[in-house]
Amino acid sequence: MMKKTYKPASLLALCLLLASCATGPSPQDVAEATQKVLKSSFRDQGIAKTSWLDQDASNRACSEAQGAALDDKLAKSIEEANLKTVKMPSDGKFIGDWQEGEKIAQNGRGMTWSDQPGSANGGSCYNCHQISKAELSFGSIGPSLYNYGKLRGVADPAAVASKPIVDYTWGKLWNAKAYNACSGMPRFGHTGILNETQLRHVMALLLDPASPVNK
Amino acid sequence: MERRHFLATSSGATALALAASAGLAPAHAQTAPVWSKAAFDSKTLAEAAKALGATGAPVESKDLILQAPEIAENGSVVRVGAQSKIAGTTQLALVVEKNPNALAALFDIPEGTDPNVSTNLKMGQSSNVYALAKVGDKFFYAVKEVKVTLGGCGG
Amino acid sequence: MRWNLLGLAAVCLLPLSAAAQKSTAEGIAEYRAMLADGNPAELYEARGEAFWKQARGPKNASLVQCDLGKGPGVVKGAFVELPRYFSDTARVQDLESRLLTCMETLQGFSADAIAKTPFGRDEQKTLESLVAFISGESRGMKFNLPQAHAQEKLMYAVGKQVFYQRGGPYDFSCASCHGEDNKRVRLQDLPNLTKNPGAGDGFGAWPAYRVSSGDLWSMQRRLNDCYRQQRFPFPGFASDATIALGVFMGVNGKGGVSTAPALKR
Amino acid sequence: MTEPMRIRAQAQGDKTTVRVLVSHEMESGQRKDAAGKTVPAWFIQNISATHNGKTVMSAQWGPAVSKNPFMQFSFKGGKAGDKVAVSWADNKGDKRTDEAVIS
Repeated sequence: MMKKTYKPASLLALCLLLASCATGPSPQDVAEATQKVLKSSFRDQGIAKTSWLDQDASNRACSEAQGAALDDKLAKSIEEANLKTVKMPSDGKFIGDWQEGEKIAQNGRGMTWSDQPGSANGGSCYNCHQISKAELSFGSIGPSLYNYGKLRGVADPAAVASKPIVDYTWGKLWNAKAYNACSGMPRFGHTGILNETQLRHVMALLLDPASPVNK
Repeated sequence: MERRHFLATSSGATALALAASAGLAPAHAQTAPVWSKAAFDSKTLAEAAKALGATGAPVESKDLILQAPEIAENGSVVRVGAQSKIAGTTQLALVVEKNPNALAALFDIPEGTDPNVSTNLKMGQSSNVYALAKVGDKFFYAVKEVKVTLGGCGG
Repeated sequence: MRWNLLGLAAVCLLPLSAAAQKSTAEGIAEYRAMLADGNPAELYEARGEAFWKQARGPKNASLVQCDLGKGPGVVKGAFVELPRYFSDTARVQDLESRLLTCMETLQGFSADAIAKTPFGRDEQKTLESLVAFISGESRGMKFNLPQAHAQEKLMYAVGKQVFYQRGGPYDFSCASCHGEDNKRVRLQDLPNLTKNPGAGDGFGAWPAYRVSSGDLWSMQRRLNDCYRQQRFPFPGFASDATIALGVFMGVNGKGGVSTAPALKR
Repeated sequence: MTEPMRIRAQAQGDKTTVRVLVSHEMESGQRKDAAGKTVPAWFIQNISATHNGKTVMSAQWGPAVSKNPFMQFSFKGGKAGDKVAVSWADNKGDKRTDEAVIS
């Protein structure tokens, strides 16, 4: 009889012990160790600098969330801060040459440690998006952009009726985090990946009715 | 002993290639190694066939099977095979139309060996790929388009 | 702000041309299936086995006494339990960093010098053949990384943080590409490395022969190039960040079958 | 320096299937190096195989055959325990022969 009661008690103790082992390192230990590991692991190479590990509020919050949604208030404040960074085109001109835009969309180069400083960057658009129908090799990290302008009823990008969507698209390209705090899309204007001229060409690819995207 | 088969010095190769282009030297390594420069310099299927001794244009045949993917994830390595069901096939060739040199590989099929070979080819861009078979003095072909795609992050 | 919402709604409504994508995906599957037989990684495996047994380095010794975690000289099954904690170095080590240790202690090479050597050159080249051989000896076995030691647990937790760490001019983290199911960059499927089957499939395929570069890449080289394209600074060879990522992926991939050295684009 | 080939020869019925992997750069002659200079072509031109002294395959390759080349073919008459020898020679004069036992 004694034995019977003794056994479950020892099992319970063992479970408690295991549970405490299974909890592992505290969040603080992990945070400290991570910072140490990042510092010791990365170095400058070419144009890629260790300062690139420094995070702004958006990247910090979205890293910490580990893929989960941010709470609404935090998301909104991040979006508002990013929206303030959007610079509309200096000459009020939004639309360039869609053929140049296609080249930029195809080009996945730029800003790696093997790229030369000052070389023009690509937009890497096809890495994540379907865009024109002709290109079969497109990614699916972002939504399809085929018929982007057409689906939004853009018959003439210069028309007043098109202004909201033209403005939004420019803003989205300039700083995607203005509309979605943890968007996976780079902030092409904000971090200087594409310049104004290049952005106009990408705008044309998406919005020009003559672009194959809208055929 | 096999080593003596390979005397492919550039002058020797050129002389043999000239012979091959004149249709005089059937490439058969049992007697001497041949590298048919003229054939490998050809830019089209017709030129390649001519360099291998064809007197007329090769004819498309359903009995010749070209194994190639419709789409290639990378042009550096594309598995291409040729299988001939035509009796008396003595040579199989693989031709990539848009490569700088159209002829990629040429296989002699000795008696007792299946006219069924495959290898990996480089493709610079999307292109028609041909299998070419020599049967007696006739040449047959099969064709398939292989699309070469851009892969990865492109950086 | 109303138009913002409209724009977002429109983005969400974009159709996917399922038919065209399917045939492309099938085409790529066919391409890969055709290449499955005749993986040039075999050439590296054979070379690696020769290197393992050959007396080399300043001490003119082989690596056959190297302890990859299952005791000195045990190669079979070692790969599917790495990275793990090693008491002699008091570190969690992946296959590459462990080989550096053995090449230094047994053969007298400088681990530091090898770590600084560019990929594909000199002793880095030796190392890539070695990882092909060693991983090949565990082909078909299931991943089962130990997580008993406190350091192993810590490295898993650090690896998770590093995986989600956004940075660089593109704001990318590992999770940007490998945090969700069924995503592709261009036509390449991106395994979700946070859970199985993606973690086992993805982690378990490297080292691999890369068709695009015509060379065998270790996991270290794979991670290095991921970080390059992620627009991050340069991760040191066998640095703790890369090892922590290995622990994160490998533990997530528990039970997945190792196919390394596989064949990749 | 040349490296050993990987040769697999398997007999099934009256047919022996041979798969060969060769360690070779197969430099196309089209590629430019970092300094913009064309890397000269360097590729296997001839590859052949014998079984019991009889040639069972003889091929000519151009620079469009992939790096670390693969070749598959099959012939009649081989049996387990027989030897298959494969030889190649490249445009620089390097050459190599390796043997495999049919399984």
